[in-house]
Amino acid sequence: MKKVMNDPQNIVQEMLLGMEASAPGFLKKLNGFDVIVNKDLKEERVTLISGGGSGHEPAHGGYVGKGMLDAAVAGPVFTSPGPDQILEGIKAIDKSKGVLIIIKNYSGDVMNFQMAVEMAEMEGINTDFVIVNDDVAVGESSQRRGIAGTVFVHKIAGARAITGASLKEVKETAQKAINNVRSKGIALDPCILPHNGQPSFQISSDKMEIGLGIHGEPGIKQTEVLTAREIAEDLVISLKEDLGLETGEKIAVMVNGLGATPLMELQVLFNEVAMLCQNSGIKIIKTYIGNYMTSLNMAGLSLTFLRTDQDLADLLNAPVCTLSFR
Amino acid sequence: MKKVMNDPQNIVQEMLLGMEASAPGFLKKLNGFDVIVNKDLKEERVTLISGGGSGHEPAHGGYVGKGMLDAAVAGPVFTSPGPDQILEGIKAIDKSKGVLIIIKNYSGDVMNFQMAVEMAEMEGINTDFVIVNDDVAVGESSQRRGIAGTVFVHKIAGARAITGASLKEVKETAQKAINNVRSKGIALDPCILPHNGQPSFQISSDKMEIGLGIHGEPGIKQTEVLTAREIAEDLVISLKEDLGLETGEKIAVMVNGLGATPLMELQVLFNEVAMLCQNSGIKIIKTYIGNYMTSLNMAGLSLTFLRTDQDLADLLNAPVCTLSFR
Amino acid sequence: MENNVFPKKLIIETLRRMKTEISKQKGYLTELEAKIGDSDHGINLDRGFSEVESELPSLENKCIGEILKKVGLILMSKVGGAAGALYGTAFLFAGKELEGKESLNKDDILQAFIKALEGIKSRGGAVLGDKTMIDTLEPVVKYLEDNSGYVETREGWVRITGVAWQGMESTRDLVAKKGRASYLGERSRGHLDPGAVSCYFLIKAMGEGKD
Amino acid sequence: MENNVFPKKLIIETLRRMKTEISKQKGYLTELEAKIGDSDHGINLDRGFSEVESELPSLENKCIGEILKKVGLILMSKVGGAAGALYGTAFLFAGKELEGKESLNKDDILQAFIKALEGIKSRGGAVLGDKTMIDTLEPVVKYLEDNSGYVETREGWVRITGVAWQGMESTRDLVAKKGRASYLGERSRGHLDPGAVSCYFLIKAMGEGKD
Ligand SMILES: Nc1ncnc2c1ncn2[C@@H]1O[C@H](COP(=O)(O)OP(=O)(O)O)[C@@H](O)[C@H]1O
Ligand SMILES: Nc1ncnc2c1ncn2[C@@H]1O[C@H](COP(=O)(O)OP(=O)(O)O)[C@@H](O)[C@H]1O
Ligand SMILES: [Mg+2]
Ligand SMILES: [Mg+2]
Ligand SMILES: [Mg+2]
Ligand SMILES: [Mg+2]
Repeated sequence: MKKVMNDPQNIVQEMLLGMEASAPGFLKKLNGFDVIVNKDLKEERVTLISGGGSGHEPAHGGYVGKGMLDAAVAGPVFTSPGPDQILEGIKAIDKSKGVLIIIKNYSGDVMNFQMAVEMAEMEGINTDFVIVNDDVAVGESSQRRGIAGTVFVHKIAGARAITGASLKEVKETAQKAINNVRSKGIALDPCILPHNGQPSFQISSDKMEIGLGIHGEPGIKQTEVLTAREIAEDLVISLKEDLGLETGEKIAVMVNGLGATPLMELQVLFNEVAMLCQNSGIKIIKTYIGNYMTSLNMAGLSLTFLRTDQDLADLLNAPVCTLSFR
Repeated sequence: MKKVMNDPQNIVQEMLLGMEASAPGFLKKLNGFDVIVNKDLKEERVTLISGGGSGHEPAHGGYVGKGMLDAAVAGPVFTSPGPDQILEGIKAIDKSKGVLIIIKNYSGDVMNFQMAVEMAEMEGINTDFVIVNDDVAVGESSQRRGIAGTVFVHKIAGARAITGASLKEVKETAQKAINNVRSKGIALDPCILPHNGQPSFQISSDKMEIGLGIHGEPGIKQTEVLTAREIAEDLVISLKEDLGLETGEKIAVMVNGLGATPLMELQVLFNEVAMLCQNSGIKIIKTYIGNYMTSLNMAGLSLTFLRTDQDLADLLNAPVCTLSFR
Repeated sequence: MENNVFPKKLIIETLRRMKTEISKQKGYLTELEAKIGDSDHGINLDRGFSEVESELPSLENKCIGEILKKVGLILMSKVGGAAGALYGTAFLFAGKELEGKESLNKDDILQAFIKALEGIKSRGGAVLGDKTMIDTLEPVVKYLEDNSGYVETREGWVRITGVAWQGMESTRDLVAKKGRASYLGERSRGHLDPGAVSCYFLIKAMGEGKD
Repeated sequence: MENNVFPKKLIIETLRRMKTEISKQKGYLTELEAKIGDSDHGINLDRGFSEVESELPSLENKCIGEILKKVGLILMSKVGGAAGALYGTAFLFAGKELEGKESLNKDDILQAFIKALEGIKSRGGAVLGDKTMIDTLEPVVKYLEDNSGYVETREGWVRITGVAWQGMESTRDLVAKKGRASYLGERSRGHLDPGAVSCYFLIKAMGEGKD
């Protein structure tokens, strides 16, 4: 096991302290809690919180800032934070206009965030939540995981929230983004967990996984290593079908690296995606290529399509000031 | 070997096409050449070009855009482009106010870029160049490599160029940045080359390399795997000494991932760096944490310090519009 | 002490044994979950039970109900993930049932088990056969409903542990319907569910205190 | 043809043999460079010489000087890196020396070698003993200055190749002073320099055409 770290027990805390120190102008770590908040939160408005297990950096702390999230709660690596941590985050950003909680669809996250919601309600804080389930690799949609598409939901809901919209409106906007976003991933190699130095799954050197999650778990099927072109075809077809995308429609695209994938490979993949979209008359209005929702040092990527109307496009393009999204 | 790619022969071209497609608003690939240029280059001013072997993404194409580079030339993986490619880039951005060429200090880069300069001069283009040699791991300074600190030089020279300064002034500014920037890196694991699928060097699972370059080459010495704290101490001491940094001085810091290092680890390292700087009374005015100058999928990082006066700080903070720096 | 009464001291010892057992099985649980999940189950539980252990001294003068509720909150907070929410809820529910008690009898224990199962089911929405910790716990609860006296003897616990073991083993051939393993669909078949396994170890650790 | 005249056809054949040899040694060169550099030397040269080979048909009606200059430009453009600049310059310089020639004699060959070495030294600034391709080439040039007639016989080329081999071998114990390996300092000792090795293979390929 090789990692740049001190004691693995403290890795999340030290990461958050490093994050805070790197952006003293606008980020603050809550004392005693693994929560990063937007420190100059002055306006009385609906505020947004998200989070989950760590290991997905820059998610979620990298998305805290004006125009996006107001707080991010960081659990241990790949492990949802407990409700006490989440509650503390909610309390820290509550401006009595309501707090929207953006949850990725994993049993652990959903249970812990919902417990926090219950606790917040008991403390008289007005909250509501949405659950992101963009991963088309998993069949049934109630079971679908939340993966990289979640970042678009953060951005769009965040852009709505600073317009002073009501909790109901911000939630509706977030849900609209969720309804229009789909993702699917592939992995070439597992990640290495800091706590035990073991690969998260076993895979031979000539195989890859299709339809994996972002927690180092294997995918839904294994194949030979495909070419960039074949991968792009598989992913684009899945996303297009699931979204029911038609000629003339507009989308934003994210090619998301899982942590150890050279940007070169992400750009090669995007080149294929762009050609496929052009061939089927789908217009890409904005492109994001990079590490947005990672899985430690997993080798692989995911592709996300967000179908955009003018409203979603404007929200996506609205100004934002965070460490890792713009 | 597992890479998201088609034929390794075409990987650089496909990457550049993907890059162009991802930013149709402001990037263009020169037809028939592996050169990315800022496509709306209207002002008559000094223009900037850099480049080198590929595999360092987002360097260098990610730094093309308003306020930074005007062109980036991409050689094959880890291989300097030939002078013909570089010349084409120079010609594409020449606005007859002079072209400044920013070269990283590697025999291959220096030779090829200098040949291009000679050819450009023969075609009547007014050019000059600077050589970045920020890597303190290598003893003698004329031999020192150019690594992540180069990105600061791009930014600062680019910010000067758009003020309409003369070629001489832009060069002086770039040289000032070079004189004040130092870097040093460590690696935990080698990268895998797309052309042969082999690791770039061998290292056992309990060792790390100190003072490595960005071409997958090994470092100047091997040690046990150190903790983040120990690594930070080694790097900070080297940079401070070499820069002769004193209490009260101000610096910009870059913690640069080499491609396969989780952001989490970069932030943990920065946390240590920030504490060490605080303890010695050095003020960090700006922090960059992420993958800026990579080595394909090498695991490791480099630390860069840029000593800043008001002038350099202003240039660093000046607006910029590129894919990968802001 | 009488054989049919479980004083607080024994409960606290049981919690300590749970921690010891989980620490011992941490690596095994991680390995198991590498096959069908995210490999953190053992690490998470170990973190949580270690915290429980270090908090125990400060809890000793509380009633059993309070102790278990506090254990539930610690697990929720420190284990995190699905297991933290679920085991946390289980202890919380059990604790609520045992409010004010300084010792337990077999009926108390049965009721606590029933509530714990209820908590897990209501929190996670899974049912028997979904390849979760429920597949270990529910058969045990059913068994205790008919044989609550077994908690009073060492031999009884051997039987109870055997039922837990069978429940755990039953998950091997199931396709997961809840939790992370459910994403694997058919690929989840052929592997034990880590939560079902940890639940077996916890029940085993309970029984080992009976002499 | 006379034994002491080298017609253009033979030069072109030699270039083809160089390409074949480099392709064959690509993996070996990569392995060598993995120890002290960035593992691309073999790949780079192979890319360059493959392009040379595919351009050869279009060059056949040019003079030897033009052919070698064009080869130099192709290597510069397609090999890239240090070796592209250096071998490119070497061929360019040699070509300039052979302007207008349709066949070469031993003096032409000697002069071409001298110029090639000059090109490499002026472009890269390295000297003998810096652990570079110069350590192979310079002894060969020195040797030819005294024995230029050796280029006319098969046995002569065996000797020349032997000198190249010794030069190449001399790099094993050197500490690199130029190029990428120089960053390794003392750690570069004990390994052959890949450029010195490729230079040996190119010279070997030249000699193998002589019958
Ligand atoms: N909805 C659920 N109901 C009951 N048990 C569940 C549920 N979801 C997950 N589990 C149990 O939790 C275990 C995984 O726990 P753990 O690895 O700690 O959480 P995570 O899935 O967040 O990584 C599974 O093996 C399973 O037994
Ligand atoms: N300044 C120089 N003078 C002479 N030869 C050099 C010089 N720099 C490098 N070389 C030669 O080039 C070889 C490396 O070539 P190559 O791997 O293609 O280039 P790069 O270093 O750009 O990766 C070295 O082994 C050495 O023989
Ligand atoms: Mg987990
Ligand atoms: Mg190279
Ligand atoms: Mg788990
Ligand atoms: Mg090389």
